[in-house]
Amino acid sequence: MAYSEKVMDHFSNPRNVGEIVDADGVGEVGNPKCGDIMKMYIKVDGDVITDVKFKTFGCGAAIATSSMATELVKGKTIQEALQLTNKAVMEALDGLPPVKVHCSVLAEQAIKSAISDYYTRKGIDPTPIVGPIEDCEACHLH
Amino acid sequence: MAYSEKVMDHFSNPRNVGEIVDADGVGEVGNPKCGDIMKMYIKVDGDVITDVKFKTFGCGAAIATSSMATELVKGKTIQEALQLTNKAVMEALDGLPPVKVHCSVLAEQAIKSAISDYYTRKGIDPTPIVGPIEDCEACHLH
Amino acid sequence: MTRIVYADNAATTSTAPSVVKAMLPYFTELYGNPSSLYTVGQEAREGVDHARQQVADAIGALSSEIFFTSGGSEADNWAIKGIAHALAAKGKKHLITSAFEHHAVLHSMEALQKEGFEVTLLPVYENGLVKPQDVADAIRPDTALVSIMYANNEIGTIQPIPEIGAICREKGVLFHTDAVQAIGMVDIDVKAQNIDLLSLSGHKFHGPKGIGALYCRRGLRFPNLIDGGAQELNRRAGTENVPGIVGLGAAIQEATADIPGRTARIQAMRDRLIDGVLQIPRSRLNGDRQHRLAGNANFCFEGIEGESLLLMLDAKGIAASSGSACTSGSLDPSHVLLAIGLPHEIAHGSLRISLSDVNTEEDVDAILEALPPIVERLRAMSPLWER
Amino acid sequence: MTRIVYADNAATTSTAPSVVKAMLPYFTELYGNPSSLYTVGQEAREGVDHARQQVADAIGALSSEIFFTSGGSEADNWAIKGIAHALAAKGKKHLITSAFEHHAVLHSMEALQKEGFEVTLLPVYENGLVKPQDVADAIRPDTALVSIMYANNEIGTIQPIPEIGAICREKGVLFHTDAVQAIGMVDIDVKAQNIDLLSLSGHKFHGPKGIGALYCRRGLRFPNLIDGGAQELNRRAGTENVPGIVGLGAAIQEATADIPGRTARIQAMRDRLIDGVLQIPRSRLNGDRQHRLAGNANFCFEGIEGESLLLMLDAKGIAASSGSACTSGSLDPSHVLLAIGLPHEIAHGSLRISLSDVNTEEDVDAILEALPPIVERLRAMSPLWER
Ligand SMILES: Cc1ncc(COP(=O)(O)O)c(C=O)c1O
Ligand SMILES: Cc1ncc(COP(=O)(O)O)c(C=O)c1O
Ligand code: FES
Ligand code: FES
Repeated sequence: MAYSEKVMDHFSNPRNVGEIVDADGVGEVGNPKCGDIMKMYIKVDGDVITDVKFKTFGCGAAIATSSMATELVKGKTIQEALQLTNKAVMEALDGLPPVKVHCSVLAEQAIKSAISDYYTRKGIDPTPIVGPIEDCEACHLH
Repeated sequence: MAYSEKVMDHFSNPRNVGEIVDADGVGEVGNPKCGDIMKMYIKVDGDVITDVKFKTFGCGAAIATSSMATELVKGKTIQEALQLTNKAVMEALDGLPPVKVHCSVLAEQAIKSAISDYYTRKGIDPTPIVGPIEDCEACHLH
Repeated sequence: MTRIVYADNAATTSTAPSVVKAMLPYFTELYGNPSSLYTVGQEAREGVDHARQQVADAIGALSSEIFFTSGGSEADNWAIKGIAHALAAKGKKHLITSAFEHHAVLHSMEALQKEGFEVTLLPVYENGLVKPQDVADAIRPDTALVSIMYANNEIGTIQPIPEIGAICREKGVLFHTDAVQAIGMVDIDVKAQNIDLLSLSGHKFHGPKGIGALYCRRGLRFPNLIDGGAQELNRRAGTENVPGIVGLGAAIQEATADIPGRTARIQAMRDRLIDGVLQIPRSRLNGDRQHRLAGNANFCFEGIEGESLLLMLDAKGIAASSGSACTSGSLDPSHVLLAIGLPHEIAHGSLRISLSDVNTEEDVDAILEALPPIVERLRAMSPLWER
Repeated sequence: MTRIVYADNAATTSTAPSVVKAMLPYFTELYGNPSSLYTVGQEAREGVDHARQQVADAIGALSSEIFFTSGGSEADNWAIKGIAHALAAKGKKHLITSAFEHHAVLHSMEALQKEGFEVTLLPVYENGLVKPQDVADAIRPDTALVSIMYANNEIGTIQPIPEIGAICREKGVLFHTDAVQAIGMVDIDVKAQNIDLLSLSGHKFHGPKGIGALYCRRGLRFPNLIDGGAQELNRRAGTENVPGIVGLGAAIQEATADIPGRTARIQAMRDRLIDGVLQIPRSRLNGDRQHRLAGNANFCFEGIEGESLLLMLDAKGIAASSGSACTSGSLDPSHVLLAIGLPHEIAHGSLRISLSDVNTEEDVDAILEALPPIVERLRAMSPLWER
């Protein structure tokens, strides 16, 4: 297993944990069968993500990637946030063990899912902007 | 493996090693393919075995059983010597490891073979007196 | 430095200092090959013979019925694949086991399934116990082997082995039990309990890792798993792991010298632990409370995933586990918890605490102090909690 | 007390004190299960990973190509049976090996023969060497595997492995070598020498007993011998023998750090020994004098049986062997000596002296002093001598 120090830091002291009661967008990905669920809340001002919070049920990597992903999109524009890849999350965490890559995928999807919800609430079809949110591959192996 | 002290004693200091140049009977059993050959020489006075010597090519047990067998028949009558069983040789040596039982059989047969030769030389058919000398069973397994 | 509380003795145990002491001469002084004739080899042979007797005595077997292996997994593989292959020739190609066996048993069974054997997986019910009647009902004329573990490694439930043994003997079917978790915790007598084959592993009772044994009733013949030299009466090749074997012997003797005394002390700590942990709201104990190993406690906490819990406990110096050690790193939920009927999201979130002789009341205190705030913290982060 | 001269290093070696020192912490401090997440488990994991790299470096492999086993026999069985079963599905049911392999190889082959595989046993000739051309000639379209040992354990002859490897690669046939005797004595580079699978065992180079490894070229897939937990990348189940693995790593690093230097010292002693012993009338050296392991000397003395010789040497404090350790106690003559064409009565009477780093010139002196009178004494007792 052996998580990097960065992962352990974000796991032990996760940033942005919690809910945003008056969120502009909420996304949830994963499912309890797989043992990982991430829920992301965003607050948007103009096209800037001014606040983001998460709640995660999952392993150390799931919590750490949630935390890192929220850090990476906070204060960014929606367009910038949509560029966030799971690879970027992993790199920011100094890597993840191979069996835990799917957790970073979940984190990327959770952000996208919250942005989707934001567009949907505004009456805009999110699909052309956000793209399809596919299930994590590992998830399908079960 | 683990030989008894008696075996090691008779192996390290074998009794009656050698040849009797003017022997009254000489017997040889075993074969080089099996890795064991025993040759016994007896000197007979009346019906008493007054001297006995052996030469053995073989393992520690082969040498020790040869030595013990010669001790057990020396000074005995031929009739007594013919009663000697491999079990008696083994018991006198405080036992042998299972894979080495055949060596005691060889020793019994070597004595019988020398007595046979003694009768043959005297023009007496040994078979009714000594019985058949069969090859050691283990020998046939090869 | 934080004091370490090692509470994962079902995964592996520390090697007892007395065991290490018994082993040490066999590395640098009595290092001979036990198959060698000369003195330094025969000294090693004596160490091996003595250990074989110690293992035999611990389970009521003859020393000639004990064959050393590299551990519990090898013993399980050898027994199951060996018997299956031996009896297939007689048209017996049906095997019976339970749904919550160790993977060494289950995956051996699966390998045999691929070869054309038929395997019946018995249910284990919510209490984590196999029903002897189910075994009786599953046995067919073509059944080669029944393999039921003595005690489960995750939830610690002790199976009705004597009853199952009696049924198998009566029906003339061979009976194997994986007793890896049971040694030193339960009274085992292979003769009285009609056990034909039994697997054990040194590192579960303060012996060394990488050494175990298969008990195999006299007269039972089946193919070797490891062919080669004439070691172990021609049945398990390979230069003997002499220090390991000597350590296994010393450890099993210590572990089984006074089982009632040993388990009473461990169980008292364990019971206090269970009572304390169950104060946490929406927590549950998995597996029957009575028929369980003295050191085992296995919990679920609603809304919480196992790995996070372990990492946070580790940060407090507490070593415990979720599922079994050899599947951590896998994404699958515990097959044991699924077998006793727990839903997936709960089967992902168990905590196994397993105590042994080396644990103390302070360890229990430390766990009872650390655990509730961690559960609370993780629940506060969990989208599954209170919704 | 007589000083002990241990001259049976091909049977097993003493564990180096430095190796024991490397192992010790893993019994009582870093005793965690390497599959566990928590600190004490991860420390054990690091020990295992480090050792895996040490083994890989010693033979030019990647660490992901090294799988720990319980020794050389398990590695041989796994490689041979595994490849055979994997390729049988593709219709490849022919195996090639030599007549003088270790029993772990030969008996694995025999087990496969019983299952319907066809085995070609190559001759080894009087010099104890396999001819590469014989390998080339024996390969058929349905050949699954060639298994030729790197160096023979009785007569120490080093086989032309790079040539055989090149032939197998060219013909597209997998190549396994049992390198148990060769590690630390010969330069091994699995890539340059086109070796697909290689077995090794710790206790032959001052590592611990009961631990070994199989090198298995990347991408090669075949069934497990021991199924169960997810250890060793899911390919060899069982809680890792952590102290053993760490010891194996430390020992292989020491043994291979300076092979030319190590073997030069051993070989100088060995050559003096050979020259001295061959002064005995009607004695012979078995196996090629040039292509042989630095520490190996194997003699025959006409008219003399092996066990008696060993026992008398033991009485003088000298530990040596006749045939291989794992067949002593058997009545059979050495299959190796028969394979190089010696008659039965001579194949019963060999003496193997095998030296290692721990031996000294005094050891050689002691052997050269003790041996001639013992040979004389036994010959005086032998009915086969001078007739
Ligand atoms: C050439 C060879 N192969 C295999 C083995 C078997 O190794 P182990 O005894 O570690 O199983 C040995 C030694 O015993 C050997 O010399
Ligand atoms: C019930 C059970 N069976 C088998 C095993 C396998 O034993 P080992 O790891 O010694 O191979 C274990 C533990 O790992 C176990 O708990
Ligand atoms: S989210 Fe289920 S495994 Fe990736
Ligand atoms: S004499 Fe040949 S084995 Fe008995």
